[in-house]
Amino acid sequence: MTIAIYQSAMMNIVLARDEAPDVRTLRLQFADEADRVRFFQKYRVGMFGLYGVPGAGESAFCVASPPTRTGYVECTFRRTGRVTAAIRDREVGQAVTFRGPYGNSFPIESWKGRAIVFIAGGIGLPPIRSVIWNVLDRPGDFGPVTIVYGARTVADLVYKDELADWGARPDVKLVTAVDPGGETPDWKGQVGFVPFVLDHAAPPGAGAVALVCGPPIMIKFTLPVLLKLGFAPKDVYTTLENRMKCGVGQCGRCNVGSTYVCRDGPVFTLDQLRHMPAADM
Amino acid sequence: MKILDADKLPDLAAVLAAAGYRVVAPVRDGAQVRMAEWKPGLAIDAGPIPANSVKEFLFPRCEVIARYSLDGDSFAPQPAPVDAPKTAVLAVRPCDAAAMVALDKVFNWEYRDDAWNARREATTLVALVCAAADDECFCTSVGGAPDARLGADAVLRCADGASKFILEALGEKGQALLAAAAGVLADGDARPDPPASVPVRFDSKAVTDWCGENFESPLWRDLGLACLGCGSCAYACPVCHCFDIQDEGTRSEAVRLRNWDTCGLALFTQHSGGHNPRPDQAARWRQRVMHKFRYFVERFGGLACTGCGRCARLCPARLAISQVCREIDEARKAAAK
Amino acid sequence: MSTSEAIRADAARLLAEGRAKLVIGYRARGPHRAPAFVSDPAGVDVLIYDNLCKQNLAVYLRKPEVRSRGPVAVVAPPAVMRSLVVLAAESQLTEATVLAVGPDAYHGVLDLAGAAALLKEKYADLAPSPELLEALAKLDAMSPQERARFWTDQFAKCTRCYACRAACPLCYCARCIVEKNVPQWISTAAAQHGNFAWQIIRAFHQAGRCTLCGACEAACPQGIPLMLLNLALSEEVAKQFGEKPGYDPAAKPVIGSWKPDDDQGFVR
Amino acid sequence: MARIGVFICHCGENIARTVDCAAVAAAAAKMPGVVHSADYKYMCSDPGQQMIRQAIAEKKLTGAVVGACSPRMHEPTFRRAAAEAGLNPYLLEMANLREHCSWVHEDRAAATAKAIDLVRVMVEKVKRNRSLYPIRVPIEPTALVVGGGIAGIQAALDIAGGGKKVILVERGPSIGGHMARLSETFPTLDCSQCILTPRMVEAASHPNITLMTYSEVEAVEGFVGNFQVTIRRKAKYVDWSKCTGCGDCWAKCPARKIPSEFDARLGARTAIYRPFPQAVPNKPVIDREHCIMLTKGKCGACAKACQRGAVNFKDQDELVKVKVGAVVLATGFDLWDHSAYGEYGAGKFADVIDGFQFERLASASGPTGGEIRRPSDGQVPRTVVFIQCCGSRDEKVGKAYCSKICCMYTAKHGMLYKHKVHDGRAIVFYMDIRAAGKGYEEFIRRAVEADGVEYVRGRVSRIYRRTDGKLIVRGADTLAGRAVTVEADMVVLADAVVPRSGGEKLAQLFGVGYDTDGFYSEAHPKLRPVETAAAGVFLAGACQSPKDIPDSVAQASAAAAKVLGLFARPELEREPVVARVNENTCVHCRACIQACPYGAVEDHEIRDRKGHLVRTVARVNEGLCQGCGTCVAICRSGCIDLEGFTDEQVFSEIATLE
Repeated sequence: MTIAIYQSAMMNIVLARDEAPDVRTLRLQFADEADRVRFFQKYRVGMFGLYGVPGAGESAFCVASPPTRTGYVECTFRRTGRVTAAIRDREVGQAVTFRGPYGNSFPIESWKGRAIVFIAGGIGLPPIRSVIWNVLDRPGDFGPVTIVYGARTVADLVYKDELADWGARPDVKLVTAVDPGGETPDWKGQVGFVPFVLDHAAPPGAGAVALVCGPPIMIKFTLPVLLKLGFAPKDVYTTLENRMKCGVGQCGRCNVGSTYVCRDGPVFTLDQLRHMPAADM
Repeated sequence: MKILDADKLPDLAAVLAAAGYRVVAPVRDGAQVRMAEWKPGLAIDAGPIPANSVKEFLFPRCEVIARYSLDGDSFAPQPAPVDAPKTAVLAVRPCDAAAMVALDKVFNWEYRDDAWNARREATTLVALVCAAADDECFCTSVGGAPDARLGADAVLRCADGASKFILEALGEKGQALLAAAAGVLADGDARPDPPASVPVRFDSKAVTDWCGENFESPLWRDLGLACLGCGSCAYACPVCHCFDIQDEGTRSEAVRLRNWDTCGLALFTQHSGGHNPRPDQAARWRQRVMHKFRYFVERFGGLACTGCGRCARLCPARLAISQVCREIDEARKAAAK
Repeated sequence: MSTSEAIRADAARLLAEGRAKLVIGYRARGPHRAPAFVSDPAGVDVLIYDNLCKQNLAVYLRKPEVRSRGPVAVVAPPAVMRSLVVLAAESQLTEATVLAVGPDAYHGVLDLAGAAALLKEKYADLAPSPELLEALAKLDAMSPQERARFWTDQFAKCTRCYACRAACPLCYCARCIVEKNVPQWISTAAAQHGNFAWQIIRAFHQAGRCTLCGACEAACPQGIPLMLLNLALSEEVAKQFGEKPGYDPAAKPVIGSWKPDDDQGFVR
Repeated sequence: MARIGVFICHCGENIARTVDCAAVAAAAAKMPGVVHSADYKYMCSDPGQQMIRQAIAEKKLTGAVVGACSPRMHEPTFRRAAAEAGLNPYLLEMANLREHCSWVHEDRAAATAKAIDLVRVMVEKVKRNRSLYPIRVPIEPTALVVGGGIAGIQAALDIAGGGKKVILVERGPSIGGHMARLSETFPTLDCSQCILTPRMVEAASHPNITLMTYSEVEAVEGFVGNFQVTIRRKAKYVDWSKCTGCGDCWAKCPARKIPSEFDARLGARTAIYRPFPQAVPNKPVIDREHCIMLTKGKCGACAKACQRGAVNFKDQDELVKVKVGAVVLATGFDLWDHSAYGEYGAGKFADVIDGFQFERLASASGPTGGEIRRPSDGQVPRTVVFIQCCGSRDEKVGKAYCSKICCMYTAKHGMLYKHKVHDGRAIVFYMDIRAAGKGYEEFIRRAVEADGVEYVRGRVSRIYRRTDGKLIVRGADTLAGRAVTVEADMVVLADAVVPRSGGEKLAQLFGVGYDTDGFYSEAHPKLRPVETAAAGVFLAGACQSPKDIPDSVAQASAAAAKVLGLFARPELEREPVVARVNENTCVHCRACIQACPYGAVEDHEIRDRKGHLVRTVARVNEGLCQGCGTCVAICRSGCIDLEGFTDEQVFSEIATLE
């Protein structure tokens, strides 16, 4: 007998794409069909998984592909330490381990018909990219989509091809920006920090839903702008990325107060965060 | 009534070992008495409170949770069997036995931990009613008692002026143990000695309430000064269960390990990017107290402290959670007046 | 005036004059002694000193929480003073106010140089306890196999809680080698291989620096006789290099420096 | 993603005889990350290198491993080939299949298995290599020569002749060194001063040479190309800009009985003195230990005598900082103190003298005007015993090594004595005669055959003085197998050559190694004989090992050539194999700073944008770092890595062997 909760699925890398310096996207296919079925029975946007390389370890990050695309799982991660370096060193045709999905999800069924604004900075786009595609894959279910995405430099923007796709779609309003000094001569997007760009783009807030993900400093300055634009705190969502090991509420490191990010999160509303102690918001 | 002479604990251990139990009992090791696997010839010292808790026999400090064979860039999962030997723990303290019940909740919270459950199932806890307590004991402040039976499968109680033990089964596992030990047990009567008296040092409900309102109290800052940030308290605590998962391996094999860990260490929550949500020892001390007296209550309906006092006995800085709780309680009482 | 009273008076004065923002001393907690952090002259009454005060308070001078409070004064028996001197020699401490306590006398308020001078004058021949020396002699008398067995049994108890490290004033690395995983120097598992590596590496990292204050052994919840290990290395360093750490704030690291008259017999 | 190429060299039969190279290449092809694997008879040949270049280009390799000989042999070759193909040279590693494998094993199967391991180790390492780029350091094209003997003079003249500036530092008041004290030189017997003096004058007057006599090196900072050297100009108490060297001052000096260093204590000098008449510069200094004015506060005779007012008793030592790009150490030698030999009189017999004393007795400018007169009573000795190997080749009391020059100068001494005292007996006790040099053996033969110097093969066991002043020399003639007793009037001991006193301190300043005897260590005993382990510091003359004049001069010119070679380019390219401190985890315990033998680790202050000090850490000066790894080993928390040999790389090598 082995400990079931730590049993990982074997996933084969079918596609690998470098997004930005040290940032990489992998498309993974379940080696075992039963694992795939089990995953997609449970998977909703916002959940995360533990990706691993035996001998190096496991690392928690989001699932970046939507449940509407059931053939694979995609993840986008930045190389920061031993585990992410090991995952990054894996090539197409090789395998990684995966267990999940874990955590809660964005309640997108309750957003039907409502306008949705996605706000992301840098490597904060992957966690909400699954939601973007989920929404776009279900035409007619949701209101207008606005995407505000910024990064430090042009090179740091992830999903460059998809940004082009979204920008070309009639049902999406895309605003891309880079921090002042991060632009290239042929940069066609905006130059400025995300809160500023968002304020400028001024999507209507009342009745709409906002998803914010990015570095803490960006979130900190974005929230007042959202409130100013008329978003209700209960309609502003973000996803927390605390250090995790077990993913199942036992190892004791991801909790903020009595809230376990791995179990009760990672998706929280601004309203919830306001009632959590020292959540760095 | 099943009776055992006070000096016959090794005989009990021997007969249980012969019956196929791994026997764990308090054994003297230098200056300490420690819960350890009993081997023939070892004396059993049920007097002092053991330095370690019984936790490590159900939740080992290091355990393989997954195993892979490696070949170049490819790998394949291999079985990682759970080691759950049939075990009898003799003279486990009531505070430790109660702690295992708290851990049952953690390890079955939505996700069931097979390893914990298998070992729990295979383990018979023979509690010892405490005949004496020291000034760090505070079980009565956290809902326990020196003669509490929560979590125990059988109970040993001193009798006739510490010359005998009365052994009583509390359930099927206890009865099975008694049956296995029949050879060394006598039928008879004995007068149970009174249990130790442990004064109530604080009102745990008051602490739980206070914690709900005092996340930013200056108390934490002062505690954080004295705390060295070692893991001693957590590793000795029967309820602390935080762990780390680490991979190790060679060219041909990798194992995924579950190792004890503690919220007292700075790196415990540090993100790979450098940010740390619990940036100083004050935040980490707060987490420890809050977890035991507030968060655990909110999530599992009970405290994550059974008052064994080991954390205080072993703390290099002699910090004591009971002292902190008493101060909180007193401060709260003072504020109420 | 008793030593405790003298310490209180000096502490109150230092705090009142602003020469110290924080005095670290000892207080009673029941029959035990715990560290006391006093920042208000009115609060010095908790300070006591007696022969139960064993904890090495020098460990706190490395904590950012403590350092950020401003200048610190510390009640320092010889063991603590020696730690402070090593910290100074390793450029971890530029200044500290020392309330110097001896086993038999109170020496008043000193600076680091004063503490070093006092140590040299009065406490130059601090010797380990006879019991410890006897235990080491026993260990030395063992065959290498017996000794390996002894340490294997002892280290088997290690839970890798790192309390020894936390209690040691000289374990101040920003990132301990045991917590580095690129590369993974030491196995994280609390098992023979990693435990051995951890304990031996820690002992070697202390060799030539350890002042035998005993904080690590006192902190070990598992009762591992760490002082035996420290003493063995300490004696070896004394024998090889004639060095006794904790007396000279300008001392160079024994293991990291070279003298022309060092024994080079091992080269041949 | 790693794309590694593996290239296995047969080295003709050198590797292939013991290792199945094709099997190694085949095994390597299956290693993770390897996309190309080949073997070839001579990988270092042009076609072999071409294979590597081609594979790098065609297979887009991200790293390469060449399994061949020692990297000391061909690493530059292969790295150059990699660079030509566009691969950073530091992404190519060598697995040593020859010295580490085929040459030391016989079992083919086992050696092949080991070769595969060696290759796999390097494959794992090279996967973790990163591109490194040479470190460029500007060069200050001025050389410092320490020591004004013949070696230092020659090095200075050659460097100056090459068009570069030289600062020549000499501890004594004059340049010239020991050579100025010699009477004649072997094997030609030409006058030492006659051939030396023109060189001394040339050095003093060369526009590219700055002479700093009576000066010592005090401190050294910096690194190759950029040394900052502090030189102590000792107080001379004479303003040389005013002094004409007329000699009025020393003629009037009342302190007249100071033993002359130049005359090997056989003559006397005054307190204000120039060491010898041909001194360069030809100006006096005041010896502050013996000057009556400076010790007792009254006298001033010299000041009164000096018409130019050049004497200045208030003169002070002066510290001068100079910037130089290279250093030549030419500090020379001393004679071993034979007082350690109790059986030779423990240095107490006035007529038992050393070689320099004999030189001065034989020198026309010496205290006896060139007549051989013994020190005790000024009589001309009728029998002189010369004892070779005094202190040399004597591990117990003296030195283990052969001092190399004694055989020759003893023969010369015997000859000079016979030339001056025709009826005298010159008896040489010797162990062996080592006369390997041009014209040297002939010189010895001439001493024996033409000049009648008597050679006795054997050791002298004892010398004692009879009441009549005769020195009784007892020894053995091992060829004849009998004891020998000689009644001698004077004994000359050929004392061992030892390095100059204070040499260790100087070596430590420059980071130069020295052996147990104190001789400076060259970087490689055969292939880098004038370089030291400290980059940019070179050796000339007897400071390295006992040398005669031709050897010293030759090595000085070699050192000068090295300096000129270094100065030929405006910038220095240095191997980027240097240590780097992780400043995030450095706790600044300074262990590395204190341990670095090159002074290459420095305190570095990290400041915030407003300039406030955040913390101090250790930082490695790339120009100075020699990549030895001492700091890496000493760092307790493992926050120093050696580029090209990082902990991660080394661990990956070990891990793959598990």
